[in-house]
Amino acid sequence: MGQHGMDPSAPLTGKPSKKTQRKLRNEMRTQLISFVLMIFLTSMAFISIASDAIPTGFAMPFILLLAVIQVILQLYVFMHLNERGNGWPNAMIWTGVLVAIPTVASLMLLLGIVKW
Amino acid sequence: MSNAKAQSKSVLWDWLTTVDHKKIGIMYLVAGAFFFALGGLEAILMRIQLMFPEFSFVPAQTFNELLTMHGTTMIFLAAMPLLFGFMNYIVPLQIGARDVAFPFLNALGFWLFLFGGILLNVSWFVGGAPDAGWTAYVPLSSESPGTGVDYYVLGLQVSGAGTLIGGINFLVTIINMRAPGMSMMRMPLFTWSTFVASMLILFAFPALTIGLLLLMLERIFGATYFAVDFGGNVIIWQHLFWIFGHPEVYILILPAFGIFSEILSAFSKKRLFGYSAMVFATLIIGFLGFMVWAHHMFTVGMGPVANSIFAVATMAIAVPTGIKIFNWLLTLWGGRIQFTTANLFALAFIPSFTMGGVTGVMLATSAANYQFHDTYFVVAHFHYVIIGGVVLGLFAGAYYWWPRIFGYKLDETLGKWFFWLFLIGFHLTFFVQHFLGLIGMPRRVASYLGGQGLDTMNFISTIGAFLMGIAFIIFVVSIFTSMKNKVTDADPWGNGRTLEWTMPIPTPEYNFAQTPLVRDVDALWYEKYEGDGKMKAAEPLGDIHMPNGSILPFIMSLGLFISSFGFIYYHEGFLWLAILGLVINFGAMFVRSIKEDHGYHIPKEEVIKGGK
Amino acid sequence: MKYLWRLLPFTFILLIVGCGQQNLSALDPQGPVADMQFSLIRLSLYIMIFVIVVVFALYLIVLFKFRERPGDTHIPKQVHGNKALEVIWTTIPIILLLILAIPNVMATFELAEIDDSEGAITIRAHAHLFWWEFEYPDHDIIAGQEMYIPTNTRINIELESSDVIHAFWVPALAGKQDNVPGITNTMWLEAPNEGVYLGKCAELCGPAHWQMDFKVIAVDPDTFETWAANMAEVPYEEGEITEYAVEGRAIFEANCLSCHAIGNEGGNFGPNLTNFGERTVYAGYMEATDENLENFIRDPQEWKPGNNMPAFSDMPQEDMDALIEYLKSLKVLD
Amino acid sequence: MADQTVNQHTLPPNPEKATLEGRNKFLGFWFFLGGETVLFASLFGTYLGLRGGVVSGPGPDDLFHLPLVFIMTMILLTSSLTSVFAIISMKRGNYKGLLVWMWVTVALGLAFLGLEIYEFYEYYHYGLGFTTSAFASSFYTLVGTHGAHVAFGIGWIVTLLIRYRKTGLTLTNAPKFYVAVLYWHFIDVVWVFIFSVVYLMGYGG
Repeated sequence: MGQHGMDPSAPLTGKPSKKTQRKLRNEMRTQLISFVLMIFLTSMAFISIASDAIPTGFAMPFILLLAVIQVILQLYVFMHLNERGNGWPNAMIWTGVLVAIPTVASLMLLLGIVKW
Repeated sequence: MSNAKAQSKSVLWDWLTTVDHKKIGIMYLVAGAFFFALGGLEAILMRIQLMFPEFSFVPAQTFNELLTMHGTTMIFLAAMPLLFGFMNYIVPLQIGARDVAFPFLNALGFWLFLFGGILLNVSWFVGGAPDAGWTAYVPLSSESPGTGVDYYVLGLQVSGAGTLIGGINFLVTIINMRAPGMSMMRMPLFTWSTFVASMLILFAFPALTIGLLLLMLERIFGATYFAVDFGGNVIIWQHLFWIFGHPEVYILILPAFGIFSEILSAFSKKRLFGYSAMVFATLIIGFLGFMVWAHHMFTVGMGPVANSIFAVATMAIAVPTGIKIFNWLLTLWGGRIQFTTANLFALAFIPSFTMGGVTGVMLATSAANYQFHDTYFVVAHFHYVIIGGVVLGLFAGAYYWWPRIFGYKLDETLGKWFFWLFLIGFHLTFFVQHFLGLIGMPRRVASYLGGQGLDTMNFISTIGAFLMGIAFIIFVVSIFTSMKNKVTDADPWGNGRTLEWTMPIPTPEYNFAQTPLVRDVDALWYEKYEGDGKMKAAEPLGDIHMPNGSILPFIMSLGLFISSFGFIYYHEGFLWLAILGLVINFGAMFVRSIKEDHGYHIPKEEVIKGGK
Repeated sequence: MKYLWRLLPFTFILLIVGCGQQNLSALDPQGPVADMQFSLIRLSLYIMIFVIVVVFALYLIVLFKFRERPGDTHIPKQVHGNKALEVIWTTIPIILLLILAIPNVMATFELAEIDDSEGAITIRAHAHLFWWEFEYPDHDIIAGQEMYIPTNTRINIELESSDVIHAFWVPALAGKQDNVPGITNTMWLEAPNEGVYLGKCAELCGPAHWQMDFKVIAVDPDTFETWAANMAEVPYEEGEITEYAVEGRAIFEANCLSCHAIGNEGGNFGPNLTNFGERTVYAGYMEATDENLENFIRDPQEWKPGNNMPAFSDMPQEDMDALIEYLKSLKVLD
Repeated sequence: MADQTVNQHTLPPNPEKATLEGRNKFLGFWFFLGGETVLFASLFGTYLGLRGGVVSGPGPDDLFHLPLVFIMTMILLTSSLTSVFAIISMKRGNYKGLLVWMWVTVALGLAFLGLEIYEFYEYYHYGLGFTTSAFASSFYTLVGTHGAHVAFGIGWIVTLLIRYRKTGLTLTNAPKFYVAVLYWHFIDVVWVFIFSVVYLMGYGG
């Protein structure tokens, strides 16, 4: 199984390559931007409810949309789902979402109180 | 780094600490067979009670406990573990791997299942087994007196955690551990169906986990999700249960489909017809399996739109299933069919399962379902699917892989007796139950009145159950009487097509001395007819890295087992026991986490010696 | 020969209609709802028999034609598959399913329709451990265990439960719907012919689940009106029944009335007994004999485990006899 | 090459995926998160189905104190960012940075957990016991399960930090830290939905 003759508990030394360093610098910037964006979106959602300025009928789908955007930022920026070679994690998370949607919908709606 | 191979240990300690997928597979098979016999005994007791109208062989309460335990045992403790046994043993061999991705977790999964199963059955001896059906509908289950349902909740929670771990393990193994050349579209069908079934486990079991958690909190800690007077709703449980429960059916049947694909192909000496269509159909069935659960709830009053949607979605499953049936028939077409016992079971599956499948479409017809629902028609349907599909698959797989796993062939003469008695018994038991349901017999009844036209068919059904019981005894006897039929040839059937038939028998603990190079679907068959009959090696001979055994999986499971008793007897002041058990569990987890364990190596010289 | 094949499904149906009791079997429908369901069952059965015939025919050909003969070492051609065949056996099932799905969706909606038009009667079927209460809001009466309905009248049924989930099933008249605590479900049925139709609880509800039978009794509309009017009041005044029964009535009032109502008088924790004398089974499943009745009153748990009636094991024999005499005198229809 | 041991390795670009074991862990953990998605969906569904069942107990708009929850959200979001910094440090070969940022993450997690306990304590004293109503039970179960995840995550990360405080970055511990951080992000993802669906929507409608 791979690394025979290598001690996996030996410390890793040295600096990353120039290319990796450049990549990491860019990544740092992206992460910070998306963090600011997340803070902004959360605040928007908060304000739209707390200030009573926006009618409820609009606020509900609005904050849900903001939540979805945030989650995508988390998954794709913080958790690196956008990177190459992450096909399987992507497949699994989205299958999870695909199962989650009817689960939530049926538990909300199909409880026998309202007949659909 | 420790390269010293663990010294000779006692046999018991070896099995308690093993992380070898083959030994774990065997333990799954043994434990699963035990629970299968137990569930079968429960079924026979129920059939005796129903042999005559108003018979009083067992009291109604005991009957309800029997029916609950029969269903729960057969699904969670027999069918699934037996399939897990084959998956564990065979899948790494089929993909050319030396082990699974997480050997430690593999052992943990097994011990969790076993302790969960034992926990569930302890209930018989301490005040009564669960009595609310394997579906445990609230409020019958949430208000059921005694501790029976508490055992159900915690037993399934513990064993369910084991199943989830097993599922993730198979997924990663199949994705990351395939031998060079073994692309996804070259994987044997059994591996494919294991993969899809594992996905279903991954996404279905969390719903059960939550359902059981809610039921536990409701029963033991007074939560009010299902208490109508406190604003609760009883349909929530049914959704959670069936969001898990329906995919569960496919978790059982898909691996069985995989087994049939292997066996029908091997014993007709033909490549599986329409390989990619079969893979695609498996995926579609897996997907649709998640979108149809509410067809179990047509009568709870969701409304006509919901019922219609779920009815049509359910019917759609018949299409990929039909594709599979026809592909199997066309695999046989033009072949040279050998009637070994393994193949007899596989051949008997086709008509039996078709009959179970068509009643499935009938049940999906929502408006007619109002007549079928919760009657013996349903009982007949799912036994046709589960026995005609899963159980026949398990027996077929047992006969097929027995020489690989245990080093000897099961006796073919006894095997044929077993097959015919079992098949006849099966159809005798369940065919008449379709009509029993239609003429007015609800399911889960502890008895029935005479003079309503139900007597004769119930009697016939019980006779069939006896036949199945006798057949199973013959099988058990043949396991012991066949031990002299030793085999050493790597490919004892002579028809082997896939990689599990390429290493010597008994299988070396490292499986493959050299990782094989795969050049086509049915890798071995390809080498037999296009190459020199031997697998090409993808790596030079060298030392082989192996994981160390560990007792921690056993201790972690034991911790949860102990903890469960603390929860069940929470109101008798046993909270400390629950905490103690969790401390044991988390303590073992902690030890595992801080103790680095890099395994050991089997030196090249020993590998060469083992190959001889 | 071809002709015979076409007859097969019909003989099959005849065969299965042959079994089962007329007032119980779903295969011998006695009203429009069960009719609709039976026709769907037949339609699905025909389609499925067609599928089975095709599969079995192929299967038998394969089994006989392609078995390995002794000494045959020939290796068959390794066929990969066939696109055209795959398309065929994908398309044909889809068409077959559509033939079934469309009428099914129509029937599903028709069965869910609530039609309150003139003449329809609403009955609230309330399930308990382990007995049935039938409330007639239009007539302001409550009946236990037996649901009287007028013939040729649309009966809208509202299903409720006071404890666990039960299911209301009268196979010969209509398929089941569940009685779910906290939820009201609706269904409807109609009986063109007078008769007694057997009903059963179809959802596991406890140890006595199998004994939770009831009856739907269809009578002509005039008789129904008489029945409903008489059910509203205590049927016999003193002087109309034997002295012995009057004695029994006192015992009933002392012991039973708090749970079992007569007319609109008394509690509703147990079945209403106004027309008890007309019952042909006791406790939902026992033959109507004095001995059974006495046994049940003395030890209800023995005969219907898990039910909520207290035992009257110590009741003196003469009181018991008088009580039974009174109960049997409770009639509303003659 | 029988048994010669290399005692140092040069830093690969993705140390968490440099070994097969690491790749297995990475993939297995993502799958686990896929399952967790359904787990939380079941709890969300249950909560949404039962949130109207307040009977005589207090309901969402009597209880929820949005500014507090907003602060909690900010804390958890920030902890997500600090754990990202930890991983970037790891990839730069800066082990000390990894440890420091992970400790910061733990501290923020503890602050979140403390506020959540305070919040539950307040609700309890306002009359919302676990068994008060179906709304109460489902609310405490959903938010409490998330809280339990946070607590478990803190325990996990602290164990790693103590165990590996002196070893330096290795091929064994890199995947462990990486996976723990994935878990931490997922907890944040779930919280975003709890904040929106439970608190904001509970307050607004």
